[in-house]
Amino acid sequence: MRRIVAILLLIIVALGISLSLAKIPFGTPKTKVGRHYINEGVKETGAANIVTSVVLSYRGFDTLGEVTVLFIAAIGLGAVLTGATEKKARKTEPASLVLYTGCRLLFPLILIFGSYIFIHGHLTPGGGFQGGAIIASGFLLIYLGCRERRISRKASKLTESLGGLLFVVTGLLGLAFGGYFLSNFLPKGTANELFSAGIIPIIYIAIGFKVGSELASIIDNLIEES
Amino acid sequence: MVNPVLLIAVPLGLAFTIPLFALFWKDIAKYTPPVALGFNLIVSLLLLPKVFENPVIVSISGWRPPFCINLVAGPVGVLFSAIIALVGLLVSIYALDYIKEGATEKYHMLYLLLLTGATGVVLTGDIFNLFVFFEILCISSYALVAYLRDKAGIESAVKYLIQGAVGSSLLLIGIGLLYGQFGTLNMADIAEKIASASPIALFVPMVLLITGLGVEAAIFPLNAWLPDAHSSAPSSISAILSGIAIEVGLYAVARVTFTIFGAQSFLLFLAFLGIVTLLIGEMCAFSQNNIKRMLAYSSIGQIGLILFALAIATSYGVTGGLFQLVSHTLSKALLFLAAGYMIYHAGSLDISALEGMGKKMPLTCLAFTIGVFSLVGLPPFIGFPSKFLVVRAALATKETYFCVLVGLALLGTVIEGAYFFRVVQVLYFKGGKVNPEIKDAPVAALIPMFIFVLLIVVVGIYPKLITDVLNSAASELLGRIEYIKAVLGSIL
Amino acid sequence: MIFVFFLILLMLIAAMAASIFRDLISAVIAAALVSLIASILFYFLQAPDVAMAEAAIGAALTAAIFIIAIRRTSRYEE
Amino acid sequence: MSFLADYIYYIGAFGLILIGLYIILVKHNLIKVIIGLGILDTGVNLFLISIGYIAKGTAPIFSKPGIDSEYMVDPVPQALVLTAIVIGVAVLALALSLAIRLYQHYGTLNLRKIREQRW
Repeated sequence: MRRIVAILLLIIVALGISLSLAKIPFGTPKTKVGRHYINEGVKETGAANIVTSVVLSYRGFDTLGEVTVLFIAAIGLGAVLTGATEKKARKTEPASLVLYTGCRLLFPLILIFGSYIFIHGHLTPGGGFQGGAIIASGFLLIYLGCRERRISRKASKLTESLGGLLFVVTGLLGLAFGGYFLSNFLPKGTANELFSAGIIPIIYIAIGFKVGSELASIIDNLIEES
Repeated sequence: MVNPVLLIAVPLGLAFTIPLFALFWKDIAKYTPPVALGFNLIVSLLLLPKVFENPVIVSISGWRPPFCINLVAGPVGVLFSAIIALVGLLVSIYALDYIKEGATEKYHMLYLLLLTGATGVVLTGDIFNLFVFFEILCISSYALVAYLRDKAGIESAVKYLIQGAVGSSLLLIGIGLLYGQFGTLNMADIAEKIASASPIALFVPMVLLITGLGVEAAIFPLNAWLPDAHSSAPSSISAILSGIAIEVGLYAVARVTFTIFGAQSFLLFLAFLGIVTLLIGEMCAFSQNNIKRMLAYSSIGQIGLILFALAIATSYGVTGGLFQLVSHTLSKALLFLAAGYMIYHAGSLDISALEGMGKKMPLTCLAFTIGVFSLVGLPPFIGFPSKFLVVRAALATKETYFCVLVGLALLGTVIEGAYFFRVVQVLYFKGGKVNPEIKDAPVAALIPMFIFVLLIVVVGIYPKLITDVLNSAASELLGRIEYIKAVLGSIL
Repeated sequence: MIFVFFLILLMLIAAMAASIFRDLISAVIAAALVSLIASILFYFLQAPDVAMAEAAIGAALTAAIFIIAIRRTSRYEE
Repeated sequence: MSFLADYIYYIGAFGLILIGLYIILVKHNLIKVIIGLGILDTGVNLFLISIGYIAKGTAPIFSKPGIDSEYMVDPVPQALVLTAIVIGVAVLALALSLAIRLYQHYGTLNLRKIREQRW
């Protein structure tokens, strides 16, 4: 019964959406805003990666909101799981020596790779979110391979807080010096160089640290069994 | 000049600093929300006289409006942000003493972020940005509903989260369809181009957007989560959810229908939905024994009335709807705050457990009673002029359809009066055996409650105080052309 | 073109498998496969940034937190 | 056949959306429902990206000077999807923590059996 109603509902949704999709043919250029970003983006923001310039400059406010959403999820998860540890402690076998050593060797490499990704966000594909996620997966590796190790809660809170603060303060400095929140008040340099694009790399580094520590603390809160 | 972006940036920044300073001083989390919201209240009140003539448009990161996100601080936005800051400030003072258990530091952070999200929704002029702030609002309310971590709280948070997440996915599909057709995300820009599109292709995105936003606004078939979530959250959060969150959802629905789509033909249907929502809410509330559930169902009823008034779409109607919205916010927040301490002392959510409370907690019960009178719509309180305005607006259309519907709305009000007076009767005229050790609520809770009472009485006696603001807000919501001109013509 | 066709077919089959499997771990793996193929499709659609984000966040981290959560609850769907 | 070739990405995206909605509507196990939410998110993201695609397009990155910008794909949907992915993972993480708590209270994840609250 439930299944039939669900399928009927889905058919209605599918029909409706396909009706309106007929107006949006696949593969044809249709936008004026996106065109403007492609034509003027490099000149206006100094970032070679147009997606980065859209994410951090033209639509930077969305990104601030997005970082906040992740922050909320990390806090909310902590609030929901406070004191949720099971009574019976699971017996955990230590990982084998190969795994242990491998994880410890890989961990710094992963960190370096993640930082590379978010430092070069304005030049190559990638950026704060991707780099942060890679760093968090490094921490996940440590949790799985070297089970007795834990990241320090204090350090992760500190990174989260400082990362977010750096973002907001950069925005407010833009308001003070450039007249608009998040306006690019630093010299833009030449495109395709590491030190270019003004505040964009700074914000991406802040986001990288913040996202990395938030995802790591989400994993930490979920995995906690000691 | 005061920049509206401060209304969002400063509370966000303060919320981010809480974990940092909490390392040195634990209690700072508690005092940050009142400070941030007090700041917001001051900024909104400073902005209010400026926006009467022309809305203040600020762009983020300094490009021209269609190419960047812009904030539109018109009368509607500033009115809403002032209400959010005012109610949030009072409830956060109440929470200083009320929230004792659990991870209190996290509670205060989530609380501040919830209100920041609400402020962002009402100020932004970009449809995707509205989605992002909507998610901030929703996700922090999922977490706060589950804050007490008891059976009921977790269960209702799960229901709320699933329905809310599906709703926001639908919203995102709708935004995608709009972007595919018009190639822009700015609301004014979409509104300008929408005349050139075919109605069939517009209908689907409109339904998707209204469905997605309607989950949070608790319009009839989408409100199954509301009574559970509002009744099992901590009382201070119930006050915010009933007083702020659903109103912000309604604002978004109104903005989408009036400004983006300018949909005239859809309004009759919305008015009908509003009345159905009203009747269902009031009838369910009538049969409740649990006081917080009763208040939650009554919120559904009030939302229906506001939706009906907004859907009349005349200047009178929208003014009446906004007035009713303000009056519901103040009264319902007061009711939940008062009920919080009554439940705390009675030790049970049952209405029958409140017998004889009127003698033991005179001040709290007085505040509760005034809230009830105002919500039902008795004169000298704010509920009277607002309901009066709604009825007058419906009759002024001189259409039988609206006149019949407003008759049904009055029927709903009668039901509302019946169940609320039953509670008042239990409070004062039933002398059950009451625990003699019950004391009145602490001062930190009584002060915000009586500020609410003061506002309700003063505005009720002298409604002229806010009708000017409401009038210009209504003309902003209805004046689609002016909105488009103001946003696209400004190069600030 | 044929390759894209095949990938999308595989993705839809994996999504159906995620709905059918009674063992939740298998269902999570199927869902991760959906994300992974979606990230390849993002790459074909000339969105390398999104492809990276989907691979790192959607496929890897999401699957990991799902598995952690399943370990703390029950593994089989009743 | 050309119809399929033109709309194959849309079909994939809406297939995922419909399967996700189906899982959410029909399944009783909470973790299964959350998996459905994840699939729904992926479908929406794929849909947004395919809106921005241009036939024979290139990625919107000026990695070396002198790249033709005529056929660059639209960067805006990509920025939107980056945001949507992160929001999606935030919702999933919160939902899973609620699932863990729910299991501790009731000993089951079957939503049919968890009915404390009624109308």
